[in-house]
Amino acid sequence: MEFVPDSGNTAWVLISTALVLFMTPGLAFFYGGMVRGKNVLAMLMQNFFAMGLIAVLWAAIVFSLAFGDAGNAGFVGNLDFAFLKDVDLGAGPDFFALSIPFVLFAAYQMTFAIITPALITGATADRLKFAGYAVFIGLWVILVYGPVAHMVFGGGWLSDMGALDFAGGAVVHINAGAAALAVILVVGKRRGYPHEPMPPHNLPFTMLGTGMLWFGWAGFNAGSALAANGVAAQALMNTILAPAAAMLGWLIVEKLRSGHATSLGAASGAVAGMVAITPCAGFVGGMAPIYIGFATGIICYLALGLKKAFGFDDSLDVIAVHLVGGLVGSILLGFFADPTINSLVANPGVLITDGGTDLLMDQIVASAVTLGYSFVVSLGLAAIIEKTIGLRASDDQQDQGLDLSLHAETAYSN
Amino acid sequence: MEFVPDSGNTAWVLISTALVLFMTPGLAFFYGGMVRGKNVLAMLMQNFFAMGLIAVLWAAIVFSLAFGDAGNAGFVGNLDFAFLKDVDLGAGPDFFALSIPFVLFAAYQMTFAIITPALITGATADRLKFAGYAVFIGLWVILVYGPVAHMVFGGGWLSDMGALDFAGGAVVHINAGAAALAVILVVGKRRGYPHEPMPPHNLPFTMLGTGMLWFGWAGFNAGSALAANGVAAQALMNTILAPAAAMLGWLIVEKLRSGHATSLGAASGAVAGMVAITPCAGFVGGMAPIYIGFATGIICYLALGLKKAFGFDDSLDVIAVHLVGGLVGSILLGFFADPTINSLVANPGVLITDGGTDLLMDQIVASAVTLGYSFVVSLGLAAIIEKTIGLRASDDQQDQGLDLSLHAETAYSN
Amino acid sequence: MEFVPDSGNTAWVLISTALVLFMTPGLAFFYGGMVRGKNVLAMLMQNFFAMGLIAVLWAAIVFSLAFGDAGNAGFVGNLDFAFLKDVDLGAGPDFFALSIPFVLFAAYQMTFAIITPALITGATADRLKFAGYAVFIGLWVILVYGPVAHMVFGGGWLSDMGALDFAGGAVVHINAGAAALAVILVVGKRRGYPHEPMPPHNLPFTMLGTGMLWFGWAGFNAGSALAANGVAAQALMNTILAPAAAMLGWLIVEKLRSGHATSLGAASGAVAGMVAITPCAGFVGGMAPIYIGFATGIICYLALGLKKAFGFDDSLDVIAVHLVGGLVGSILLGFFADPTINSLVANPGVLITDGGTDLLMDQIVASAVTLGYSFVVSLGLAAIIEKTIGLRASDDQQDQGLDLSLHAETAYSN
Amino acid sequence: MKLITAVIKPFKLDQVKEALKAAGVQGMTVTEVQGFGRQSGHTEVYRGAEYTVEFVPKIKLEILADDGVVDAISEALVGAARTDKIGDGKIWVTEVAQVQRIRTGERGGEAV
Amino acid sequence: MKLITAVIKPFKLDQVKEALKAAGVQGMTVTEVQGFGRQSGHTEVYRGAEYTVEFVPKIKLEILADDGVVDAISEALVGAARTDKIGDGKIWVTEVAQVQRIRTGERGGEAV
Amino acid sequence: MKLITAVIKPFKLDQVKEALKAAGVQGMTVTEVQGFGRQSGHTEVYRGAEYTVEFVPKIKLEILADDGVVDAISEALVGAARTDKIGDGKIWVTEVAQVQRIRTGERGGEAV
Ligand SMILES: Nc1ncnc2c1ncn2[C@@H]1O[C@H](COP(=O)(O)OP(=O)(O)O)[C@@H](O)[C@H]1O
Ligand SMILES: Nc1ncnc2c1ncn2[C@@H]1O[C@H](COP(=O)(O)OP(=O)(O)O)[C@@H](O)[C@H]1O
Ligand SMILES: Nc1ncnc2c1ncn2[C@@H]1O[C@H](COP(=O)(O)OP(=O)(O)O)[C@@H](O)[C@H]1O
Repeated sequence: MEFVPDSGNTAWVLISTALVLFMTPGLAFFYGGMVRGKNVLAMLMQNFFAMGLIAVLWAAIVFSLAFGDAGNAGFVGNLDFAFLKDVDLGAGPDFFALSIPFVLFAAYQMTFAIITPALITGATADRLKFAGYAVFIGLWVILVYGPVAHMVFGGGWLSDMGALDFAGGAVVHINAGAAALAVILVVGKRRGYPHEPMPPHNLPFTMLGTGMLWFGWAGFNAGSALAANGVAAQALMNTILAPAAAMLGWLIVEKLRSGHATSLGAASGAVAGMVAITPCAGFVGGMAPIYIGFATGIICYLALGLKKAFGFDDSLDVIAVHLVGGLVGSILLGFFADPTINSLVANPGVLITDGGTDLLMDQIVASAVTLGYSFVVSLGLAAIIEKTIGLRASDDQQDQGLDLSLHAETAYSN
Repeated sequence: MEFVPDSGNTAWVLISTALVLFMTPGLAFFYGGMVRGKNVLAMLMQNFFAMGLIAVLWAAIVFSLAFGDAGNAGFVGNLDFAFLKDVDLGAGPDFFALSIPFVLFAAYQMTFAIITPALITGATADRLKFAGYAVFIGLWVILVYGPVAHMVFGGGWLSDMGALDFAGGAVVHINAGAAALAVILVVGKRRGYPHEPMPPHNLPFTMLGTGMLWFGWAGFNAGSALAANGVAAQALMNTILAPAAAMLGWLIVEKLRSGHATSLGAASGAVAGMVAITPCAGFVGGMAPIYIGFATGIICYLALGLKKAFGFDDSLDVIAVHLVGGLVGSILLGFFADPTINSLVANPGVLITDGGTDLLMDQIVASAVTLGYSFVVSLGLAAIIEKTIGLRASDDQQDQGLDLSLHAETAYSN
Repeated sequence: MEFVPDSGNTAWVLISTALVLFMTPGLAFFYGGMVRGKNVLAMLMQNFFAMGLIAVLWAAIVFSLAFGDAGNAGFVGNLDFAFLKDVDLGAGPDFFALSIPFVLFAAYQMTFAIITPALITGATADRLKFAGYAVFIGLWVILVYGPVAHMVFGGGWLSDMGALDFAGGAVVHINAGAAALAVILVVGKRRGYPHEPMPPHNLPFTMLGTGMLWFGWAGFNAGSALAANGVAAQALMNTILAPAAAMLGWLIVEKLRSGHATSLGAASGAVAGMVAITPCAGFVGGMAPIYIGFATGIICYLALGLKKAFGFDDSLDVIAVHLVGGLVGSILLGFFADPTINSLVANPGVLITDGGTDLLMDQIVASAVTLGYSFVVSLGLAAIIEKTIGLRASDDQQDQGLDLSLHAETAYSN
Repeated sequence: MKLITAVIKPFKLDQVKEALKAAGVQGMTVTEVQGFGRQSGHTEVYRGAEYTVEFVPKIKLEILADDGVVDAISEALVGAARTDKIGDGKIWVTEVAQVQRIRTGERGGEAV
Repeated sequence: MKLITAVIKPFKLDQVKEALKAAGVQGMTVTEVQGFGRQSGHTEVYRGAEYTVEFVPKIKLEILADDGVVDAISEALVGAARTDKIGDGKIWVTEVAQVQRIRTGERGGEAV
Repeated sequence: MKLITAVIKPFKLDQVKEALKAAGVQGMTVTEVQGFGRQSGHTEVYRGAEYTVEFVPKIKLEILADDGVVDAISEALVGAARTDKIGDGKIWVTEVAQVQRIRTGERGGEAV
């Protein structure tokens, strides 16, 4: 093997892979703190299980679906890399122009595939059967995640068209958010919702999860440069500034509307900011992340009202935070994308020197396609599973708590 | 842009930035575990909010105050970099001699500015109004942190004079500790202190925070080399050895004085050791970190008695751990600084070959200036805020708990 | 100093050191969640204290015992590096062929020495005197860890013979597991075991610990390449795939045998997979980690039955997870070691092209020697300590809880 | 003056509270408890070891009430707490010699 | 023999305990409870959703006492627990038929 | 109908439960409480500050029982809970006016 990877770039992607892997436990705690104590293990379990199942499926087939036949401007990859064939210590296909080992690229991308279905668990909290959930995310990552990742990250038609997505605003957040919406339409509301109060059982866990997510997001966004260079540096700066500004935006509206600035609000605003900056991270600079973040904080807070307006039960606000946040970021990228930050920006954003609306249009198309594709397939998938092996936990199981009824465990004891 | 950053150094500062960012949640848990359950969210909120507010202020103005006009041997920077103007992917001003993108340097330094005011929250635990706190840290980071960082890190007069501070013994710890002392003089004691027992509500959280802090401190200290080189390596070694020895020192005295070695003692000793090694990390070698750490563990334990002696209520011992720990480290550096470890050591420490007292004198001056400046400005600031919008929570708010009375939340539920 | 370390490799080993350091708090929570609430601080304390004590002993003597006179094909090193003499910013002895500073190598290896005795605490949970524990691990790391590390990592006779151990399947896991077995034979069962139910007091903590361990294990395994290269990349990939597959294996058998897939099962399976892949991480590729992981999940689950069969009280299943997991990994390496992944594989594994049983034999010998040596010395050490200063906590101390009786603290309050 | 004590299923607390308010109850005191009874405990599994847990989480309510309203309150409570499944709990009444409101010192019926 | 039960505000526990000790009480049993009553609950806010929580944390004290000292104890307790703000709680007394110290088997007044 | 209440040491719960089952008890309600009494509290140390904690964790049992079996139950309980060390706790009995099973509406002896 003659390929000698760049040690600095490799070091950065190695640790970024570990960081993104660490986000799934972070998400588990972010969500786990918000559910009731009788369901916390079920929530943690769903997230950790995604690490087990998706990793194996990724090696078997999904990596190949996403990144096989890269650059084909099509809808899905092929099976060339199935079972990790040729996923070795070399540079991989020229398309990726890697300075790191191809096997590392595969590992890094795997961590994205793991967390994406895990994001859905916040919407469906407190009412999913474990077996149905396992089957759902297994099929989903093959039928939805693989193709969407290919279209955007693998040189498929959306990226070929010109849409930009630095680290997964569409692939991860719009995608998971749309799926979440579909699944909750199938499984219905939590037993007792909305009349029974269901306060978070351990908000410090949610804050802990927020800290872990923010930390891991450094690898998620800045790692997506696949190199330890200026773009990565800018992406990291943005990944601090946007969540910070989003936290402020969220807290200000919250204070004005409900009279209090809450810790859950601070956490939620920050996460919304992380979501929104994801597609933009390596493409915008200067004060743009602050504008994007601040707008996101306000918009996502207001989007909380959607679930009341439309009458669905999105337990932990995945729609407001991930779907809306992902859309806000993907579309604002059309305003702020800046070629002086990243030469991959072919069409500068509306507000940038020499900018126009070309990119904005591409962003809207890519967002809509992702949303629509994910929603439709997820809806079908969830409906079939609900009809067959069952996806919604029974009333008795929900009353007793999923931890005991599904997993024969209790979270806390003396 | 012709500047090509060193990918290895950039990788190390990227992850170091993430590590230091992760320290603020770590600190939140370190402190949050020690307060009563009715105030834990207020504590977490203060820390997380610092991430939101300070990041935005840093971009707007504080980075420029600290690092503008670098090397001017003066008191404060200028506004050249305000709103991140010229904070780009290039190498930045020659003064810094960076091998990493300037924007990364700005992001890295930002994480220090975030955690410094957050350190204060331990002293004022259980009795601050959130609004007053927010205003206080916002002004403090501009009026105190910016100038102090400039004087020491930005080529201001203290560094020009010859004082050394590898990663913030003065800028971060003495600075925050002095401010903490000032604020508690203004806000007074917690309601019920000292007659009412106020045991920590969740010591495992405190241990968790300790683990997160130690982990993050690798980036704090070794990252301050701004390169992945021998100095960084030595700094990391020291950042493990000094806290380890400080833990042992603390536990031994604790066992002798109170009959027990406690887990909170282990955690406190370790953190005190992290504090003390901060100014020294890249300047000392061999067994010096163990001597420094061991002395710190003993001295900081004994410094716990200060609050009884002087009758102030430093809720979570910020004075004993950060102010005293920072002073011990800054001054012991005058004994152990070693030019064979780092060529920036112009005047070797007292105990080192060819050593003298020059550096020791500089260290004493820098420590005193930092302490005095921070204390005086903080005192004025806190007093004004207390008189105007209010800084101390009312007795009723303290009785009910800050979580509910200020943030309309409760941390734990079923 | 002319040696210029490779910045990328140095960056990777710097962060890997921090990652492995972070594993000990992770382990503390993994274990701490499983004990009863009255003993959780004692558990956390034992783990954190290992960070304090072992770090100092490492600097004083153990590093030198392990890595002094490297390559001597013998049983133990020498005292050349005692008190960190010559452990400097240079490249160290030629034997190591380092591209990173020698002091960083010493720091990195230190974190392994810290966690190894800490692993034992899971077996002995809820019944160790703190003083006896402290003396035990102090002597153990000198008498057992140092020699075993030398034999395998330091160019001692086991590595000279041809045995492979990428990141410590024998040195860390078999070694700690064998010691755990010895100590529990000396201290006996927990008071009340097995008739009194002792459910985990906080399973979310165990899940948190699992997440921290998995994250840290990236540094443990991939860091052991001591470079940011293809081998590190493959090791990281394997460190995700094997635990994932092990989680699935464990959960499937668990579901079949007890009717439920539990969150503790998911966590346990994942950790077992991390253990088993440790010796193999940089030596196997393709789907091998999945096969190894899956087999480990099943075997370690079945190994839970050992403690009932043999009537010992291994509180948190250190034997089943670390001893058995370490053995499974070390031996399966004899089947899957692949020279196309790593040129250090002189004798390919049984199932690999041109493979044979040479390596397998070496692996069996190395495992047996480690197991036997560790068990025998640990047994003697524990017995002497039990007879002299006492190792087992009294019945009253166990009834009251170790937190209060040994450390004068309670974990939770209001 | 009587003290009505009831042990009910936790997820029934909200409904019971509403029913009691409707029945004129103005105050009560609630405790989390563990019940042991005919309702068979559940099995918990930890690393392959199965524990039978005979104690089930329950909520205990205590309501001070004037003698005259005890029956009405009991009925309201029973009506709301009932699921007809084993483990619904008990309700019992004890005599109270004296009751006082701490804030005002009022005694007897005035105090509740 | 009587059982004095009181529900008080949590932050008053220490003062009450001291007052009771001063009044000669040598033992008591304390439970964390949730109270519902005239004291209006508070509002909690989670992601913009406001919940009214009608249950307020309280502390329940149980004190076994000889008939002769019940009044003195009650008075001491009421004195210490009182803040004159709504929600101070209740104190009530019930008759105890029999009491025994487990350690010694002593009964009646000897047992408390 | 009587209510037997006992405060015991937590680590005795399992043994006591078995003894009560052996004595024919079919149900009970258990609460975690803090006891204050002759058993001296312990010292806790936080950063060099020593607190004396006078409250000790205890378990409270409540058992509704027919008058005829009260003595047998009490004896079984005391026998199992006793360690002969200070702090073993108390057991006391109060009269119950009425008891009902929520699930069936059964009253009196049938209900327990
Ligand atoms: N003899 C008793 N004394 C006190 N509490 C009891 C008694 N029997 C049952 N309980 C309480 O009532 C709860 C329900 O009782 P159980 O026998 O399970 O069902 P049911 O009330 O439907 O017959 C128990 O969990 C326990 O809390
Ligand atoms: N009828 C009742 N039965 C049992 N407990 C009661 C009753 N009324 C009030 N309480 C308890 O007393 C507490 C205080 O009562 P509340 O009506 O709020 O104020 P106050 O005692 O000042 O009138 C309640 O939180 C509840 O715990
Ligand atoms: N007068 C009392 N009223 C209510 N509970 C009491 C009383 N005295 C003791 N207790 C309870 O009994 C427990 C044990 O009492 P203590 O005096 O410590 O020991 P002993 O029962 O062995 O004399 C206490 O912790 C408390 O819960």
